[in-house]
Amino acid sequence: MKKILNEPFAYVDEMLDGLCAAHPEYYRKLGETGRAIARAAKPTPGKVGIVSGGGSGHLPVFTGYVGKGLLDACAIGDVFSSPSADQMAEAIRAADAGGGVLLLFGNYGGDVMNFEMAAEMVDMEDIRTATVLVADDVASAGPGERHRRRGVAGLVYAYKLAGAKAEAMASLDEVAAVARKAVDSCRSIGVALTPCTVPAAGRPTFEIGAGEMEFGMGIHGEPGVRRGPIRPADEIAEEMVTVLTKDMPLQPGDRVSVLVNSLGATPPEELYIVYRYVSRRLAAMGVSTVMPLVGRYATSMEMAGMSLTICRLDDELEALLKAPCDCAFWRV
Amino acid sequence: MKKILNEPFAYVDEMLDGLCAAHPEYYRKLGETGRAIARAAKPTPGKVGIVSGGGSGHLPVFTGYVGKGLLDACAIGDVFSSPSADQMAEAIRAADAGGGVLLLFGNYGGDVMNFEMAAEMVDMEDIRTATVLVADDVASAGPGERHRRRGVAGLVYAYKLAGAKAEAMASLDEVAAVARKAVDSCRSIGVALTPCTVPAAGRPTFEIGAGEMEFGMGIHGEPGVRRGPIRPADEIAEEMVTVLTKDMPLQPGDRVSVLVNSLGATPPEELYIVYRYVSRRLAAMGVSTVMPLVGRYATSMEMAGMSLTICRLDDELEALLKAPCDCAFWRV
Amino acid sequence: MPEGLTAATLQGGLRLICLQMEASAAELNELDGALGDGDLGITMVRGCRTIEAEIDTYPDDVGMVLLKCAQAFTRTSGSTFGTLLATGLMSAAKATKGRSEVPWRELPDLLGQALDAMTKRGKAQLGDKTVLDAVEAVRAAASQSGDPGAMLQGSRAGVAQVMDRMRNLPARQGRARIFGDKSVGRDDPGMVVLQRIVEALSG
Amino acid sequence: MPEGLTAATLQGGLRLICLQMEASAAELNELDGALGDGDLGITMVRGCRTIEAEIDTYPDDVGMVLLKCAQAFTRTSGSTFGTLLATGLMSAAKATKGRSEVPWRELPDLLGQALDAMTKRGKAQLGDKTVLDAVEAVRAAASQSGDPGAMLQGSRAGVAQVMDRMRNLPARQGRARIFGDKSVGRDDPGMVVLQRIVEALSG
Ligand SMILES: Nc1ncnc2c1ncn2[C@@H]1O[C@H](COP(=O)(O)OP(=O)(O)O)[C@@H](O)[C@H]1O
Ligand SMILES: Nc1ncnc2c1ncn2[C@@H]1O[C@H](COP(=O)(O)OP(=O)(O)O)[C@@H](O)[C@H]1O
Ligand SMILES: [Mg+2]
Ligand SMILES: [Mg+2]
Ligand SMILES: [Mg+2]
Ligand SMILES: [Mg+2]
Repeated sequence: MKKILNEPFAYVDEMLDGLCAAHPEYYRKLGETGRAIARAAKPTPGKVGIVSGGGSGHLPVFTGYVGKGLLDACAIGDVFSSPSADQMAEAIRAADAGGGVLLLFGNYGGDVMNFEMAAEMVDMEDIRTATVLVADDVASAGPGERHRRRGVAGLVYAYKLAGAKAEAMASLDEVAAVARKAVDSCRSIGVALTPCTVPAAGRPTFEIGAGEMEFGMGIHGEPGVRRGPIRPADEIAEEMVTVLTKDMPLQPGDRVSVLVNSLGATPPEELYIVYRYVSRRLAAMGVSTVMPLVGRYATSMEMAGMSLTICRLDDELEALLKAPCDCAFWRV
Repeated sequence: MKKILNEPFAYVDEMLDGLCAAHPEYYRKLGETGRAIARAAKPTPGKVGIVSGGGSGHLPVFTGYVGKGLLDACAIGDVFSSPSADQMAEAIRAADAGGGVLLLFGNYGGDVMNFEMAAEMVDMEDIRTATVLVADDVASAGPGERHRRRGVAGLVYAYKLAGAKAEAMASLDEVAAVARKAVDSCRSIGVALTPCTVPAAGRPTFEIGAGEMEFGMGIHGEPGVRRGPIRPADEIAEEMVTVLTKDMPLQPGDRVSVLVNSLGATPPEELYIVYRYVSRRLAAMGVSTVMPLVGRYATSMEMAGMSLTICRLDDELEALLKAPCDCAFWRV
Repeated sequence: MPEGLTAATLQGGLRLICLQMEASAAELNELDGALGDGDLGITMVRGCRTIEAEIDTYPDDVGMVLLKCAQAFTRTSGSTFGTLLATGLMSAAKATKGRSEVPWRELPDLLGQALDAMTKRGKAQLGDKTVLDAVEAVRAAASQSGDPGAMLQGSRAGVAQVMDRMRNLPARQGRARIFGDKSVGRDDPGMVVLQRIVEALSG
Repeated sequence: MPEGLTAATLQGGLRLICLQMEASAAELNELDGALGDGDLGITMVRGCRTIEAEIDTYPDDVGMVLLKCAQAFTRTSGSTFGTLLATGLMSAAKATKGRSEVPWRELPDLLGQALDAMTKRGKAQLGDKTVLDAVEAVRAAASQSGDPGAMLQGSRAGVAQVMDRMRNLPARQGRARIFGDKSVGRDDPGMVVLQRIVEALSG
């Protein structure tokens, strides 16, 4: 994997410098650590803040989604490493406008620990927080252990839906309830074709044969459910839909949004080929697709592969999904 | 290069099926060939139409940019191959709303020939056309032979600026004049780190060593100006700015927009590292940067590498750049 | 035997060419694959199949038949060769529109006009090692005689000659130009198409 | 010699630990690199350097010194080990806040509370082959005697023992779990940190 960078250890800080320089209308770097980013605009008094965070290397996740109708602030770690509890606390303080702050992030050990610690820190400063973990990757644990699943592209729906709810001046409990509903309604599964390289490590996250793919692999190279020869797009899509709808059965008449997401190198052309199959397949099940998302929404730098997320909608979630949002990477 | 696809020969048609299925609010497939895409909305009577086209494999270029404030219709060829003159003529007919049609596309032999032929075809049907070629790649010919240069990411500015002018109900001559001014104001240079694979060919477009990059290489693998070891991001950025501003000198007080564009696999993290340097470098020259674009605007599937485009602005171009536009890949 | 090219003769020739292109497709793809995108055989087969599918409905008008042939290529191909071929055919179609027979002696002029149109379209020159050089060889041979058999014999020799002469030059046009010196020692694929067409017609 | 742990004794110990971590950084990075992201040495060095930079300004309050140490890690690291260490230190800080001396016999309880906090934070269990098992070994050794020297001797032996016992088990927590069987036969890097700390303190 070839990269355009300077000093590997400066990767994240230089990236954030560039991000904030390119989009000062969206992003504001917070003083102390330089690893917390808030919306450029001051928070609306009383609005519930939404904070996320995690390791770098997943743009637009996490930082990119700071913006109206989405996140209020974000803590950013090194590539694939949790930010520190202090950085999270700083993001939480920036997001607090008196209405409390929802901590909404992916279910990874380090992030969970640090957000817990950060919540304790700001609790002493009388900032109320609620925590919702995104755990949508069906490959990472069985249906009986959903709380152990990793968070992947489902983050995008969680941000969007909770973000829209917060923008409507709902209370912390209400925003957290929508976030929980979003998490309960999302299922994701990925397929990896090539690894990526963490700049500071300088070697690929895993090895895989030239003609192979790994079904269910995690975005940091966590082992998946099966490795085998690369199969045709339609077969991959079919297996993905089957796995997701087995975990979350859909009935005729159901409405869903789907996210066909590239892990990085896989181009949109291929995503559209997959979307074509998925949308027909869902239609054949009597399920209608609303506001599909196709593109690079949650990535692992230059990793090749894609993921499919199905988000089941009810009237409330559909309205929240279609509500406006605005960041440098996504506008509705 | 690993790909998620079905039959390689179905790549483009399946991609277009998916694109139109995912975004029916933006894209409408025209009947006869299935290789011409128009805006979903009927054209405004009297508005000048803008048509582009070229080979597939460059999303969002070309088809993705069909949308309000951008293109009206597009003809799409096989991967890296010109569409046929008939397909172009079909796109031109769809874009015509009585005000004439601007043919705005990159300077590649096949596309030029076929658009010429298409223009002759629709001329017999009394559709007035004007042609502006985008030729922004400084690596592809010297300053004395600008008309021989290839068109690369500068297409994006040409679409945006001419598209905004057309939306303001300007005449064909006026829209063509803005397009020409856009082309005259844009310079691009790219660096390639890895090749990509044309699905039907099944082999990489070129070979390159594990630690090498090629400065000035074209988006289809056309030879560049120099091959050598991969250098730090800042040095690459420095050389790019130097080459571009040598070709189009900038004065203190000048305003530009810049596009830091990924060729596909190169992630936005790296683009922001480069943007960080470019924006500082221009600021040090007394040049101010307006509405920078950082992302995947003109790609070559899974190719790794990036390009830098500088677009010099005057009051008119700046206003047109900031005018609204809306397609599935870009909204202003 | 008629004094010139009739729509019927033309259709007979087209059938022979179509057969030949099916047979030569793999060879042409391979030649073009070495120096380009490998679609030259596909381009020819797609155009020819469209012609074959419609040929029975072609009118008794040389110009209209040529126009239909041109359209068979503009509809099915955006590749350089298809577009140039269509350009040449279109030029000849305009000059012969409404005529059911075209005297053989007009052939060199028709070819010359087609060559001009193709040159204008492709912005290449004679000597650039493209199909243009082969077309010029056919035109030159055709101007040596008023008899179609002799024209074809001369064309065969003329095309072979110009190919020999150019083989060791580098390509200067199209995708092959990118390969630069790799093209030295190789025949230009577009010239090979013309060679196969002449061969097919001369039986 | 005082009857317990004073802020001054603690500072002396911290200086020894900081020195040791500089010396062990490469070893720790390498151990963590084989089964994780290779940042364990970096985590320790960053935290320790922050401590060293501030240590002269630390107040005469055991709890406050421990809190400062905890903050040195929450500020500089988001890695598991840094966060767990901070969690343990924070727990001890709360229990000793405002005191300039803490009797040695309270140490086992403080370590037990720290262990509880770390267990709750990391959701791992004793026996999972993590730093927790080493902390437990230190706690057990400290409860065998009221004398700091004997405590350290016991800890050295106890940590070595538990490491021997766990070496051939697979990792069950953190990134190392992903490597599964590759972790069999290898010491847990987090336990090695505790081993180096005990060694540094026992001189
Ligand atoms: N500019 C040009 N003018 C005339 N002939 C050309 C030109 N470029 C290419 N050719 C001819 O076309 C042939 C290649 O045709 P084709 O495979 O259709 O090109 P491509 O697939 O690259 O568009 C070449 O062998 C050459 O004879
Ligand atoms: N859940 C856990 N509970 C307790 N200790 C853990 C846990 N996960 C990892 N550890 C310890 O942390 C060490 C790794 O720390 P560190 O390198 O900071 O992790 P990472 O970089 O993966 O976040 C392991 O060797 C182990 O001792
Ligand atoms: Mg070709
Ligand atoms: Mg071609
Ligand atoms: Mg580590
Ligand atoms: Mg770490």
